[in-house]
Amino acid sequence: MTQALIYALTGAVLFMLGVRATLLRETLLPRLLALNVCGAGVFLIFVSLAYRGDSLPVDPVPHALVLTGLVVAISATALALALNRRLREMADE
Amino acid sequence: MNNPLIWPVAVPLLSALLALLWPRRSTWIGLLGSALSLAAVVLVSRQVIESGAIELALGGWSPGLGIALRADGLSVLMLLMSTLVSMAVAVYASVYFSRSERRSEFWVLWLLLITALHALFLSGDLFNLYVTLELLGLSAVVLACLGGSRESLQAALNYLVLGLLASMAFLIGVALIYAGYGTLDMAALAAAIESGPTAWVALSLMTGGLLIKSALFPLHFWLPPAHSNAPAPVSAVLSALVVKAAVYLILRLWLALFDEVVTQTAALVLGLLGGVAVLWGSWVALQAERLKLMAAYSTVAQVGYLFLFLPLLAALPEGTTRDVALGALVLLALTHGFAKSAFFLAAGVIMQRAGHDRIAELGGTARALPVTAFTLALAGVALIGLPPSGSFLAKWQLLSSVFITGQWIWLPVIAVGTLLAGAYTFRLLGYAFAPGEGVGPSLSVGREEIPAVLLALAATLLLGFWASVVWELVPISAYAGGGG
Amino acid sequence: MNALILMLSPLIPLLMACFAYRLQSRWWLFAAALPALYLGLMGEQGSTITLPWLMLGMHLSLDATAQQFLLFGAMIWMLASLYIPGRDLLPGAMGYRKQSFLLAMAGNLMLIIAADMLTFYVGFALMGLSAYGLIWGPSQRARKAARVYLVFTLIGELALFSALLLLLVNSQSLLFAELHSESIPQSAMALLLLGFGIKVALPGLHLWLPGAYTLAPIFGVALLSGPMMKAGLLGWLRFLPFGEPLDPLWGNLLLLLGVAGVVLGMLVGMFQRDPRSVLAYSSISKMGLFSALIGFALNHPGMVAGLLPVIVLLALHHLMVKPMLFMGLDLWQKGTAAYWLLPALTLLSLSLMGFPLTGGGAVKNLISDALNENLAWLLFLGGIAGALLMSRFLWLLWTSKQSAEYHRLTLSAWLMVLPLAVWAPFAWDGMSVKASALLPLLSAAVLLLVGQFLRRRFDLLQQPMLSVGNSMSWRMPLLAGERVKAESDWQLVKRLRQRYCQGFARWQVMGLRDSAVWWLMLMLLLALALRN
Amino acid sequence: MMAMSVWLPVGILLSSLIPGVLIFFQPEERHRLRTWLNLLGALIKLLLVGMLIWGVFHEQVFETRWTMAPGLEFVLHADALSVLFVSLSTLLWLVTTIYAIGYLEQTPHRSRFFGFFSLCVTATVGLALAGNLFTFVVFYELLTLATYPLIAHKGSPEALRGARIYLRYTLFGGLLLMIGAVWLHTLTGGVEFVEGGILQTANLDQSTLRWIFLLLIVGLGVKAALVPLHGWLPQAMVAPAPVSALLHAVAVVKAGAFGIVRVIYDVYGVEFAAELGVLTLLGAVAAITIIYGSLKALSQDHLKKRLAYSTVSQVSYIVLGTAIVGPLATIGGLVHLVHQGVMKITLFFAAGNYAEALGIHRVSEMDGVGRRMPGTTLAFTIGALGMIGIPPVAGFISKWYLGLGAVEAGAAAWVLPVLIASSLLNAAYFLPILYRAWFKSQSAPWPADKTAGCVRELPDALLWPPLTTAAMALLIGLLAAAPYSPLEWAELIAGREYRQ
Repeated sequence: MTQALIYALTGAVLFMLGVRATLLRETLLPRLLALNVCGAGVFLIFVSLAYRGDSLPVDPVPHALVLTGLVVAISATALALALNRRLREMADE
Repeated sequence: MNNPLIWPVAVPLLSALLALLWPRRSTWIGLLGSALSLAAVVLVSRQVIESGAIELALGGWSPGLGIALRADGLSVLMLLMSTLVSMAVAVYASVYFSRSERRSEFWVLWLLLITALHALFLSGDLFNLYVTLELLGLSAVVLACLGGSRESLQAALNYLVLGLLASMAFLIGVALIYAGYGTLDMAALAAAIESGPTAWVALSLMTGGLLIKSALFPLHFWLPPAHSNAPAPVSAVLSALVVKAAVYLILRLWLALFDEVVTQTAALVLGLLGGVAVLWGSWVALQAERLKLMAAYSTVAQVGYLFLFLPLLAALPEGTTRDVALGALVLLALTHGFAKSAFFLAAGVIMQRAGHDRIAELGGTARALPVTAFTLALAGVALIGLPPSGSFLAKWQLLSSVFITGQWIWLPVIAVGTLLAGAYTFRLLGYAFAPGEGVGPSLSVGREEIPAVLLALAATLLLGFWASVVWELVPISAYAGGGG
Repeated sequence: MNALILMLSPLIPLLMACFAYRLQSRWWLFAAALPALYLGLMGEQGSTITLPWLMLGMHLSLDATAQQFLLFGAMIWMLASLYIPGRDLLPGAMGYRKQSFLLAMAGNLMLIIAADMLTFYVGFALMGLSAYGLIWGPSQRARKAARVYLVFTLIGELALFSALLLLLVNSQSLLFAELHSESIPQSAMALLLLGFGIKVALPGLHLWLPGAYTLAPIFGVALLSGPMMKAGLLGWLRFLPFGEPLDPLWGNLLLLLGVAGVVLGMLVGMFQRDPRSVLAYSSISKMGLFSALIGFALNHPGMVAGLLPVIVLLALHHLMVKPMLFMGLDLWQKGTAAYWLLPALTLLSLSLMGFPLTGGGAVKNLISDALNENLAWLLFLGGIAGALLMSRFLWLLWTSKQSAEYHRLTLSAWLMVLPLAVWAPFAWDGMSVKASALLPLLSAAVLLLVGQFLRRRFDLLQQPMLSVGNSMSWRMPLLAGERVKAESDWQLVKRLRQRYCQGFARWQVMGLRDSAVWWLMLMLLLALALRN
Repeated sequence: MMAMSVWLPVGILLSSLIPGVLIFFQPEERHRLRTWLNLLGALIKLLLVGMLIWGVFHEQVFETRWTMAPGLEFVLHADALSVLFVSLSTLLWLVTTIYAIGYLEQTPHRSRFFGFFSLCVTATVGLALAGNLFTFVVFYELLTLATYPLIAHKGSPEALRGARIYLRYTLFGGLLLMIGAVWLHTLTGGVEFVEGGILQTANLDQSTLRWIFLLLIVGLGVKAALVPLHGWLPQAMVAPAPVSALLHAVAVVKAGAFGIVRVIYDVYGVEFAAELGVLTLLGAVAAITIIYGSLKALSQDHLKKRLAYSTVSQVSYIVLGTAIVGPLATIGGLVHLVHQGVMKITLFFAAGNYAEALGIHRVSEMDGVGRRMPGTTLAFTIGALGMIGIPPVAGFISKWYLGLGAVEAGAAAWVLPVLIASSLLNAAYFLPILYRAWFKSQSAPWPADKTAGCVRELPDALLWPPLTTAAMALLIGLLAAAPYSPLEWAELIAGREYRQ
């Protein structure tokens, strides 16, 4: 069992936990958190994919992908939070 | 620049930036941007028709490293639909949002949405697909909350969360593919992918994500609230184009990339879900009390039809009959795109005039808004699948495939679905043509009514009589693996 | 020229019918039959005209039979036109008499000169349906009678229609001349008997007749009993395969029905109170005789050549006399001082019953010659029936009331035609007189005496028990919404039997108390005259 | 000449389509322009159809092809059978348009009405000219769509209800037709209408062909109002009189019957269909429909309902004619297609006139109407007599050939009784009407006397159409054997169908 595989499996587990929580939680905030956990799992998998053995340099492509993915995840989360705030404001009014 | 492939993406993107910088002129920028991207798409289409699939490696990096854009028959058709529909909707929106303070926000997001769509249809790389999918989802969500009501915000939020989840699933599929084959370039993958655990796990994850986005029963629950609460132009694009983007991706994956992996059983499962979607969506649409809700459920049903094709395509041998069926699928998607956007725009006109869209109170629409009523009727014709609409031809070919493959179970589904579609359409028309005062006094034809009727005419006449273009284009494929 | 007139003879009344709402003079109606009269008198036999473009191709031709029918028919049509009441000629009159009259005339003339089945059928249908307007009257009963007539006529038309189709496919030609009759389908035969049997009122198919004859206006009855009824007979003559070997069933059937008709007409007719309905039953009886003769002719191909012309003659005679009787009756019932009409009517009656020295007698001689000793019993029976009915008729006439109207024109015209009606057949037969012809008449007289005796003896009820109209009632489920319930023929028979069971004694025979003596005297006188 | 042969069928379609579309966008008050557009279109169509008749008679080929999808061609092709139906539609459209202009004077939504009216005729003519089953299905559905607003035109609850029922039936029928058509298309790779049929040589599984036949006939039978698929027709009589007239005489009902003729003669081939044994069943259904329709008509007091049931009965004569194998029965069925149209349109015009002038909707209100409205009643009388089959009106010719065909084919034993019973029933429900109209005197005040004090019984636009069609019914019966008569044309068709 290689290190990379462990990382990948951990990523997969995180992903599944995230999915479960996203689908089952009622309120938005936990769901958003779960989604981010999900994303972390996926990124973990990507990062573990970059490993090509000790002798070779790591594959740069997955890293690039993860970076892009992170940007997307952050902006999406921000949007969701903004929306949530707006909803609360409306509820208060 | 003799390769026009960049323009359909670049033009709306640049316009979006421009609109952001110059909000007071955003309407004109939006319209101009839509028109120019239409021109760009036409340019691309001409080249594809003349010389087959074309490819562009952005920044000079070869595919595999850089970002590849590819256009083949399927992408060109989708591009054409999206750009034509968005052009018409833009004209409508210019009236709809003319006095709204959110005008400039709308146009920026709108142009971003078009950018995302075009990039998605042209992308030749799995990861780029993910990015465009996210971009599309995010801009769509923001557009959907422009209505500002509580319901629309709630629905948009749900839409966002589910969309993110779907993208995650898609992304993990991408990761698996990269792990298995070391490349994300679709042309390379089309040749490389073989049946195996990696492939099928990846495919099922990606498909699962896309099924959410394409709102296939039973994952459709987010769609009706989101689509029915958005502002009319947004609903039109959401139902007509955004959903189609996900379906397009499924087609690409199933037919071009994973054609070796796809099994008959898997296709049958999706087909069955599609069948249930047809029946359920139509049934709920028949019960709907609000016009836009009805339209949204009708979208659920129509997406179901598209999935009915999958088991048939899987069973058909590669060759002409399969290409015919695939063309029918695309034609159905296109017709639905035009018809549904027309339908939503007409609903928007009615809502603005009457202040509500309760079906039972629409009496007098035909007298007060004859053109809009006519639009609803034409769009309804296309939704039912009556001639001369494109969906009639598509349904004909669908039935034909059913008979060829001997998969008789789809026959009652199609039959009942058609009858139900007829029922909900004519229920609506019955109210619309009944006498009444629900809509207010008669006025002359407004500018906002024209785009809708043109879209509806495109769905019924253009796609009916010039549908053979679809079948000419569909076999032009950029991917060696299959007919897509 | 002849061909043109051939075409014109139905066409003129047809065209006139289209403009009838403008024609207010009866002389237009009178003149409508002139071309037919011309053809009957001076038409060139064998002239034909073919109109291939008309419907499915129409052929008209004038043969000997047609010419005779035209001659006598036209006379009756013309005479009848004078009997149309003046109020029916006014614009806006109820019942559309003018139109019906002209259309029926056109149909009648067309079927007479038809040379093919379709033309005949068209004429027959036109005549039969238009006659509705000749029967219809404002009273409830007349309307009912007209309706019953129409139902029967429609059934007849349809039967004929089917027969035509069968014949046409069988022979592949519409022309009578090419009607290959040796293989005529059985079904076609049955349909022909049914189709024309309604028009000639075979027993069972006669239910329309008494009502129509008693309730229609007089000119309508005259036409129904004359030219129209004979059209059915002509139909048989044209369609049936005489001289060909045929299943004897059909001939026997016709013979049987004919005899039944003779008897039925006699028995029921004797119990009528209304002179018109006596005449009606006399028609049934007479047509029974015709049918029986035709049945006989069907089964004896060898005798056809002699028999048919005589049957035609008999038909023509009846065609003249019966309408004359009806019209004379009308005159009688309307004339104040026209007692001298009685002898004239008597003369007609005598002619009808075949009394020697009358036309009827002459035809009877011809028939018994042609029959060649066959069927003597039938002639005898027919003679008795005729005599009894006519005496009943005369008796009723004698005892009936007269009103005060008087119309010179109709009377004089009637008188002008009278001799022709009575003696016309002498053109074919000389003044031969046979004693045997008297036999039925004498028998009838004896019967009458016996009846009188019985009546005196058993002191019968005085009031007559049957009134006309009983026999015509008919439930018609077909004409929904306007249903009528009344006595049918069958009910009449039941009631008769009831009475019969109560005792023969209760029969009230004809009331010829005095005329029986009168009759006997006449017989004796004639017997004396003939002894030389 | 080449271009001509391609453009003529299209021109015939466009001559009603273009006015129809233009009329849609005319404001209500432009009455005169609308009238001119309508009449111009009708006259141009008449002219073009005249050219078509001449050409087809001389065996010229008129054909337009347009590929809509792989294997699916939109074909307009004029053969003798098309011409029969096209000329009927064109002629009666002209008359009905005039009538409708008079009938709808001063009512709302006229632009919409005439627009759909023209579309309806376009669809009908398209049906007639359809050169393959696919094109036929296209126009069959279009007809459904174009007729629905016409039936619902009044907008009253009854009208909407009638239209809804109509739609329910026809969409169902259209669907079955489409399924059958696709199935057959899949098996044969294209279903062109060819005189004599295409299937006898195709060597296909017979039981499959039977199933397909059933689907097609049920699909078509809905419009042809075969029992038990007739339920919509009596409900659809809520439509305005010109619509009912066109519906019953030309457009919808005939489209179904015409389709059955097409399927049997030009797809299956009548001999092959007989071999499959499907014609016996069809004949039985037609016979039942004939009798059932007449029986139902008998008990209707509502005049238009009575006429509607009469249509149910009469249209099945056409089906009966096609179900009997033999040229004569074919002629009878085909010629009835025209004859029934002309006679029934007369009856509906007259019914419309009664309603329009005096507010009469029921038979029981018709006492003495013949004196008040002699022209209308004369037309009605001719139509009714023709329906019964009284010579020399056109209906007689149909019955004559049907009967002959039955005798020729050895089917007399069941066809003749059906014909006779139906004629008697026809008489039983039509003659009482004539009796009331002509022979009875007015028994109650007219329900709504709108022409009181007028010199003429009705305006010309209402009076002349029924009189014209009545005269036509009389003339095509009288001149049945003349050249270019419907009968001659039916014989021409039968000759070509049985040429093999």
